[in-house]
Amino acid sequence: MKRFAASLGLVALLAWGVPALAQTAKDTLTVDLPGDAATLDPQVQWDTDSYTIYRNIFDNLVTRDTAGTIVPQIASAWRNLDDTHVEFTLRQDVTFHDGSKLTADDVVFSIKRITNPAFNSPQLSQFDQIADATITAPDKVVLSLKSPYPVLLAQLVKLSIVPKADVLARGDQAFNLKPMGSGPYRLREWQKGVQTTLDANPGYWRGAPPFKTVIFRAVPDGSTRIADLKAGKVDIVRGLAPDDAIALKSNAQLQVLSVPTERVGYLFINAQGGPTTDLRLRQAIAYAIDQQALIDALLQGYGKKVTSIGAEPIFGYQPDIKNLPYDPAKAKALVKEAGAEGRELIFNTSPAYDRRLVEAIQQMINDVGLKVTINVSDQATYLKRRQGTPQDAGSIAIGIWSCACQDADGVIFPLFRTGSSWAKYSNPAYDAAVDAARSTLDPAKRIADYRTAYQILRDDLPGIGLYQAYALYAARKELHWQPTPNESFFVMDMKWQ
Amino acid sequence: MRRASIPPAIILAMVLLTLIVVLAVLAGWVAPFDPTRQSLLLRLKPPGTVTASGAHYLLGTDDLGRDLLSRILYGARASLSVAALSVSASLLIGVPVGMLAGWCRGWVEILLMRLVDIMLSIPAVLLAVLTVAVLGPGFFKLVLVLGFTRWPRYARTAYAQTLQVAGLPYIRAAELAGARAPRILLRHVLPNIAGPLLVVATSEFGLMILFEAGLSFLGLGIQPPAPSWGSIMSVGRDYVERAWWIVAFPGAALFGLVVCVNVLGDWLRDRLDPKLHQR
Amino acid sequence: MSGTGALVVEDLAIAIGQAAVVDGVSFAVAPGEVLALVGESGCGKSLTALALLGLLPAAARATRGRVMLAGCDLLAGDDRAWRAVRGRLVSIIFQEPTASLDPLATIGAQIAEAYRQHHKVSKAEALRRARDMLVQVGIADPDRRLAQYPFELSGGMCQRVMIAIALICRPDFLIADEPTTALDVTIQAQILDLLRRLAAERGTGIVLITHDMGVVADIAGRVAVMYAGRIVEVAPVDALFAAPLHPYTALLMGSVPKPDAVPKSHLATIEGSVPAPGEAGDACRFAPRCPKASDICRSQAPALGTADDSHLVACWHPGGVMA
Amino acid sequence: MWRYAAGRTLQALVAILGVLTIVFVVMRAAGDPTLLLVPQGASAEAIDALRHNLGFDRPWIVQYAEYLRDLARLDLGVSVVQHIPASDIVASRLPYTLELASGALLIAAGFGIPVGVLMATGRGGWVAGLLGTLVLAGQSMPSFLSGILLIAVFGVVLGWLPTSGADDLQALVLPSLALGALSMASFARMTRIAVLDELGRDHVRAARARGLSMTQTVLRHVLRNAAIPVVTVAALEIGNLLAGSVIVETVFAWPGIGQLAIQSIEARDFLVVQAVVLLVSAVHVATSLAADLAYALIDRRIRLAR
Repeated sequence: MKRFAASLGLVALLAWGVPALAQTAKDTLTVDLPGDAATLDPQVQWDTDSYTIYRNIFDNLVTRDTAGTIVPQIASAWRNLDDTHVEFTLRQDVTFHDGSKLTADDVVFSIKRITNPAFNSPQLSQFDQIADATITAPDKVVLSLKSPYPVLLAQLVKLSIVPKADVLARGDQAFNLKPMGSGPYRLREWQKGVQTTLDANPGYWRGAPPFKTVIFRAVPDGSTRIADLKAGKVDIVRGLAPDDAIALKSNAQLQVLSVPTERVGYLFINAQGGPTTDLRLRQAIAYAIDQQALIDALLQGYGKKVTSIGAEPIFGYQPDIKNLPYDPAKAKALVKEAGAEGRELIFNTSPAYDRRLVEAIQQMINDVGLKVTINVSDQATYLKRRQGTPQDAGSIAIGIWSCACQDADGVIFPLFRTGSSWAKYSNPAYDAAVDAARSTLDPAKRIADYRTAYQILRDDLPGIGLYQAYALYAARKELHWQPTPNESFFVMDMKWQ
Repeated sequence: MRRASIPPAIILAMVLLTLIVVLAVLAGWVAPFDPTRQSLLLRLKPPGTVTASGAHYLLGTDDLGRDLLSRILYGARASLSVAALSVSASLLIGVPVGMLAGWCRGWVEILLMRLVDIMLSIPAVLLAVLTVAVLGPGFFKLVLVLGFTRWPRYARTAYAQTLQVAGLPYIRAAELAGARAPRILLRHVLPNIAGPLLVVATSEFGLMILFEAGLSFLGLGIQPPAPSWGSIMSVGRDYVERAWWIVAFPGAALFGLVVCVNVLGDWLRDRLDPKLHQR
Repeated sequence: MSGTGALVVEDLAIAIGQAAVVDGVSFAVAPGEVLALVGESGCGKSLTALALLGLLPAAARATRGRVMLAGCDLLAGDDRAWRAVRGRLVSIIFQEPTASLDPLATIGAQIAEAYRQHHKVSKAEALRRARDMLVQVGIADPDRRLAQYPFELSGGMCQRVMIAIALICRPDFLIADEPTTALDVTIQAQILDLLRRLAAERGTGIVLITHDMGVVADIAGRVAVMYAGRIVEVAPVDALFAAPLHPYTALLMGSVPKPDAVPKSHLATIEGSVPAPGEAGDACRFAPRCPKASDICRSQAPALGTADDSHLVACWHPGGVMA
Repeated sequence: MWRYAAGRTLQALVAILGVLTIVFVVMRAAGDPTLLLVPQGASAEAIDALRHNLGFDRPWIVQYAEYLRDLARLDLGVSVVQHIPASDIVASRLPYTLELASGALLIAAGFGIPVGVLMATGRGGWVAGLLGTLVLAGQSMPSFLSGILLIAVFGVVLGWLPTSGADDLQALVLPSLALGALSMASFARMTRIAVLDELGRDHVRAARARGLSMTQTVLRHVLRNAAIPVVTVAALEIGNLLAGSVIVETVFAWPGIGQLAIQSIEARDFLVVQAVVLLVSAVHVATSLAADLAYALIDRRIRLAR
């Protein structure tokens, strides 16, 4: 006992003796993420932790600036040859980390690799409208599409360019473990499950990266991430709860970085199974929910009221098509009218969704005379149910949606189009509208189509938009960075002062 | 010697335990509020808060503005019944299996004890998470899962003890006298192996509450909004700095319960242990 | 002989909880004398033996009386005082020799430990003495035995080892608590012989606790008979065997076969049972089972009184032989 | 003895196969990973195509047969999530798990055993009572709570120890404490019983009769004998510590098997889960086998002696 205390003291002394790192020249940026990258091959995994890391290693064909506009990256310019052919002009001054030049060959290889069904990329669905890619000049690549595809560029924001020669020489598995790209950082070491260390690519074509080294650590527990930040172990953490953000505001050394994103919180209401097939009950639920109370009390203001399932950064969003207002009396009347007092509604959810939101919504709906039963399972089971048959999907569920494409086509199309695995709803008029919006390149016509679609959704209520989610990061005061609506994490855009 | 007086510490433990159980049973009458009633304007209020309308939150409120005292009282009900039921379920499965294996020997022993090995070597948390995924959540499913994953510990203890006891002369005598195996096991073996089983069961009692808490932390315990001590604490840990009371009170209650149950378990074991009374 | 004089027990009482299980026991053992303490199991003789070394189990405690050795009352001493006595002035050997040895320590280590506990010597020196001791208790091949573990030895061998441990510091007194009960007959004789020589040659005073009158007849000089926590009769062995004065003794004797019969014998069943401690009240504790019990027996306990110079008895109706 | 050992080993292998089969079935029943792999907006056809390509639409029995065939070739398969052989993934986590398990065992035994001895020998003493209560406190706090409190106190406020990670030995201290605290009480109670048992034996009284003090007796004769049952249970605890550390590993961002297991289950990364279970059950069955064999050996000696 005594001896243990003594050794504990010794350990403490040792820790004390290590001098605090001087803050003058910041060489290393340390980042806490909720998880480790599943893969570093940018074409086989699409989860936030993975792409947060690997997009610093690779360049994409096009990218978005801080304002959200699509801007050149590897492609310096592009033009539509016709409705189904787009020509990209490529930069000629980009090299991979091994010094080899990034060519049109690499771009075509990257597109063909990810669109090859046998490659089994889970991202295939983001690019499956691409029929072919051909080199028409040393610096020109033409993509041919299966049909007119208005969100092509928005999807290409997610296309990283991989080096053909290297991938073919080493094979997919080796490339995944030690990937090489053309981005601002190169991989130094990937300790699986622990952390990923990146070194600056000094010859990067956009200029020298701001930190010599970047370390991404995998810290699953939010409270621990905050402790890391407070203890000075890390400089920035991703995945902050609103309550924690409030608590951190009083800390003089730290700051909360936030931005409204294209991500929208919504309530799914099953129109094809269970008691909510009755439109009156769907309306009652819509009247029962006090959006503003949820945002004020639970999101602490880190959320913005939306009028439908969409948000400002999303193309096609219609702020003037309003949700039904908060009106519990009307909701009660509707429940009564439907003869559904005390009817049980299953509320499927998973630990991935904020438990407090779920419980608060439960209470709001219970208050108007229905009986909501919460059913928590892990994410895989939740998805299986939610995307299963209308009978299994439960009556209501929360979703936090982002297509990372800032277009209604990536939001309400998969959510409500007949035949989509998420949709527990079918309306031919709606289908026609979203189909039309998907197959024309004319923005004005698309807007008109989405107007129609959103109007139908407001009337049929297969779901209700709740709030526009904010991206929340906590960081040291010295870090200067403006987070973006598409939740990208480019170290290149950061500064330390 | 047989009627040694009960030490004051034991009496204290008994009184405390009874108090906790009674409060849990009477939660519906004792609790000042509906434990699931939220008030988003009254989130994270400290103990002793009195609202303008005169509502008194003795132990403060949680992150959805629910009365903490009421939640702890109702939570006691959930936590205690999860623990009691799952320990009983484990005992009901594990003890017969262990005794049978220890008594019959031969292939029965091999079969049962390998089964125990199998069950013991599946990490309990994994099995619990998977089973919740397959069966869906729910109070009785939770109890079933816990009982089903923990019975091998009882089986192992019962087995080892039965092996020892089965060799004792008077058991052999009873067997020779023509008593049937079930009767011998029930009348002669069971009382002799009860002490060690009691220790396992009382240890497990607290662990089961923690286990449910762990599942709550992973989001798979007692279904919200129903409270359990574990779920209250797993919420409260996110507010340790801002609202210490959310973890402090259920934590103290759990500590008291675990100490009482363990102390009583040890004491009962000592009383049941024939060896401590010889000499 | 270091000459500490006799080991004297005066008015010893031991209680477990509220119940007095040993009540007012007095006796003395002189150097070189073998005193047998006899009685049925449960009469308190083993507890008395343990009390002589301050080794009563946790539940029991001495409530009254003195254990005098060399002018000191051992019962008044603390644990440190007891430790100085145990093994050096008074030693004890138990009924179960195999269980009384640590199964995970070698024989040599356990004997040497006993010596080193009271003498500042090296391990090697202690082991040399342990080896001598093994020879003295009649163990062949002592060097091999020293390195062996208890499970490798027979019961009789273990008891010899126990005796070696008990005697290595040359104590003045040895308490032998049923030392031969667990052993078979031939071994029993050898062990008794060893004890007898010990008393005769070294002058060790021995308190031999037994319920076996055959053993008593074999080696005891004097006998104290215990019944339900009290001494009911004390006499030289010849006198006792010739004319037991207490009805209980007589019954015990009656149950003893003649010396030339099978030596290992037990008490005959005596009708009735021993009263539970504390149950007897003021009455003579043997009264419920006594064929001669009268009113006074049932209302007042008899004191231990002198029958003749060396013969003491606690009975209202001493003497005579039962029909 | 050899026959017994060989028979037991065979049984152990069958047991491991049993574990794998159970987990295989339960995992498949819990659903496949396709939905977790695709981006949110993937179409139903794209999902079905990926599921088909990954082979998860085949009958379980076919998948099981394939798994067994690969297992027989000592091939544990490639993770569908990480695209790396499952055996590599598990192997990379193993050192961390072993470190944490040993650290926790050290804490649990280091505190639990002495307290257990004190509780057994100094029965009724208030010091023993206090220590016993403290040890029980470890068993009455969920590790997600004790973990974050340890981090807050020693990591943030005092700044003595790292708040998370597995960089060095200092980082091992807090997770070991949090994990070890859970088993501390088991060790204490087990030790208490074993020591009480041993104290009741004749050879302890005999040792006291030689003039040994209580302390000497406990140190020289009681502990060694009481160690046998304690070590047996400790062997069982190791299996527990290997996989029972899910929450502690999560809280401290400790990259061990437990965290890997839960993440792989949540990701329905079948082959990694199977590999973890294979490892854990192998360790578990091996320790239980070793304990049984040791017992069989020791038992003969003890039985002869007692």
